[in-house]
Amino acid sequence: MADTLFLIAGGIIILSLFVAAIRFFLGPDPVDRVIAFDVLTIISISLIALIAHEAGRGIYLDVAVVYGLLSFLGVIVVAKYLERGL
Amino acid sequence: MVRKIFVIILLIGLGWFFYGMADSFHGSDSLNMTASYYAENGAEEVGAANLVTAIVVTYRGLDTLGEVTILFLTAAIAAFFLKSKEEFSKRDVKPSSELLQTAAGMLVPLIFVLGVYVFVNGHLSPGGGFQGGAIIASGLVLLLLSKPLQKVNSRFFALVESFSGLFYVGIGVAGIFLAGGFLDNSILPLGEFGTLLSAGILPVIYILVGLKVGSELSGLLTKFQETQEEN
Amino acid sequence: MEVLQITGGFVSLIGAVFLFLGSLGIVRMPDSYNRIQTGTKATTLGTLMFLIGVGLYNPSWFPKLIVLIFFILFTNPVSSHVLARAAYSIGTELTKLTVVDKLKDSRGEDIDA
Amino acid sequence: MLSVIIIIALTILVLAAAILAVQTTNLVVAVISAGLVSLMASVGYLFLSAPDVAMTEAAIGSGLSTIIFFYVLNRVRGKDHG
Amino acid sequence: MKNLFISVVLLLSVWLLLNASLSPVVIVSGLIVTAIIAIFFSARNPVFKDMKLNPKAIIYFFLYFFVFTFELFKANLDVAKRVISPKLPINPGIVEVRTRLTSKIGRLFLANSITLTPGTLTVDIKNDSLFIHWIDVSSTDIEGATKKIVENFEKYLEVIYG
Amino acid sequence: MDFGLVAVVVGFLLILIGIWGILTQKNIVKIVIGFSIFDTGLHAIMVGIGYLKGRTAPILDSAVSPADALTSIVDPVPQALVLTAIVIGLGVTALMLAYVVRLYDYRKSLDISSYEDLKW
Repeated sequence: MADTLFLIAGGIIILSLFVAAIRFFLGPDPVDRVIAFDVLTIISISLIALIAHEAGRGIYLDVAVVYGLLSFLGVIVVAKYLERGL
Repeated sequence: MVRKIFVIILLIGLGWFFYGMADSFHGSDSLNMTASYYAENGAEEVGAANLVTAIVVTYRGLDTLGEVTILFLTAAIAAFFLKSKEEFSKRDVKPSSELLQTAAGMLVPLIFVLGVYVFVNGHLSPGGGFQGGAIIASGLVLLLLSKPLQKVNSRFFALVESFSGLFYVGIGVAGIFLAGGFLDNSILPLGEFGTLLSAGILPVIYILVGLKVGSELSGLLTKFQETQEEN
Repeated sequence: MEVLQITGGFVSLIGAVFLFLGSLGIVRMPDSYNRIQTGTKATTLGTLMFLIGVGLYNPSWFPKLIVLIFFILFTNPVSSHVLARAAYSIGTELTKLTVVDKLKDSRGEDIDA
Repeated sequence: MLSVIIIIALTILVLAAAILAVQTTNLVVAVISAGLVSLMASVGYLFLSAPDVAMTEAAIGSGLSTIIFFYVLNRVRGKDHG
Repeated sequence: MKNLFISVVLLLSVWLLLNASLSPVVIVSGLIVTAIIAIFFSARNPVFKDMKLNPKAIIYFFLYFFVFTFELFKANLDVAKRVISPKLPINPGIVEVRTRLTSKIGRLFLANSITLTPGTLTVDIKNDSLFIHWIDVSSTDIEGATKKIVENFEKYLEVIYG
Repeated sequence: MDFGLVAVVVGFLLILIGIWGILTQKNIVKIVIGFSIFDTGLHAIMVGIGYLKGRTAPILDSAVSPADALTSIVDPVPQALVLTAIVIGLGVTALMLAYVVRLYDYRKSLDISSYEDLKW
């Protein structure tokens, strides 16, 4: 029962990964692509949690913590570059 | 145009070559000889739960020493090439928003704690000196992003870097006299498997590697940041 | 235990649905600011609920998940604020549906004064 | 079953982002796409049971490389590219 | 001193949560690491010095947390409604609101709360004025917008951070 | 489906894309980006070679005991090598970008065809 629910949730996450990637490849401005990049990294955190759950290894969550840091830092670097404040 | 045709022909040739390699690739079912030695004896000999760490720090420890040296040389050469011609003190940058400065003030200590966690637990969980050093350098970058005109004391990085490198080599030489060889980790007792204080001197080596890599990458990044000029 | 696991499955399913709505929002919305809005809100709650669901299934993972949840809850709004500010300062256009733009008015006053 | 779908999705995303990074004329988009290649590859490394490599690729390949690229882009910012 | 104490407590709790254990070795090493980092940073950047530690502030902190969670759920249902409906019912604009909060950390939490609540996003901050992108503008003057967006959180944050 | 084979194929394709970028692009920064994609492809191949079907990460904890490590973990040696390679890759990228900055100072151009001094 619970495994089926996680399977469906995983399918929806993959679908949203593709939908966000559409905006990344389409996006007219760099700003739009940065938003899509941010959303893609945050979806990847969920994906890592799902992989850790499937593999049954809690230590994979360390990678997710590093991801959370990087999604923040990457967006800020690009934003500061765009507004000429680097 | 002729150039692109040549490139396409070259890529098709390389692709054919790669296809042959990928076609003959078949995953094996068991570990090869070296890997099965590490898998069988790594936990007893080194006492580290993370076998990748055991290989990086102990079995192939000399490679890691060389790698840290290469990184040091890279940082030094890049700093030499980026040497600024004059003082760029009159830079005109758009200041950060107040919210980012406050958030950076709260987050930077947290990021440093995360980096220290990653390299102290290198023998138990994924991560280690290189990753922890990179996280600490990212924390420094966040500080620089929130206040771009702030001066960073690069002599402090040089000091930390030299001392950790010195102690790293010192522990390696101490291994020759007190234990089996260069960078042998059984100078200290191995301790109980799977706890924070285990695997002999290995956590100390990884802490030193983390400090060294962190200060090297911080120095490299501040060098890139300092050469921004008004344009 | 069974009840806890099924609850975890449902919570993470709802989280995944919110993630999907967030990514649908960044495709459908007409301008960058509205995209930032939907992108931030829906993905924050979606990730949060997914992580809580995984934590309900494996209760021993909760400490690390709590750090992750608070980190996301704190950093996500800050990064979207910085991005929105950068987008405004390089003159990203607002959509034609926009009703009022007080920030432009105040910037005009600054130049006059 | 789920893992097969995930690995196919990651493969498509990595290759598409790599082609975008090489082909686009806007340097900002190229650097962000190169960062996306590293990021998706590092999720893939978790599937290959290599969490150490995944963490290194995320922290160094995607994080610090992108930061250095943007510092250099800001330094060489001219009129002909954005 | 208060700043140093709060920093050490926060960082130590993060360290313990990351290690997920309470053995003496972990606690001692955590104390050493967090004390060094906190002393290093709190001298030049005292962020927590405006925080209050009386019982009323702690009670209000929990109240604020519940209000915030409720608003977060409301925001997401709002986003879901707007994204799903085929007509895309938006009426966006940037409005100006004023805040009474003076401490920096209080303003940071206010801006974060505004960003995560229904249909609003903090675009810029200048002294006391917050400029907010609102997805469904219902009042364009400063007082009306302030009443609708800010006051719900301000009454809690004022007690916690002053 | 063998994930190791998938990783090897993706790695080869990334190498081809990277070489295409290095050889056809005119902008120096784009050439460096092509090199970094090439690098990622190499790492993917090495990790893919070390993967064994149905096994887990080489970290021994409550999920994997030291006794049955031989039959349940993947090959740790390629992972240790890739760890080194990624860090060196960052160093090489930083060095190339320092040269880019120096070249730009010298001639105020990022186009590779304006540097013809050594061409014969």
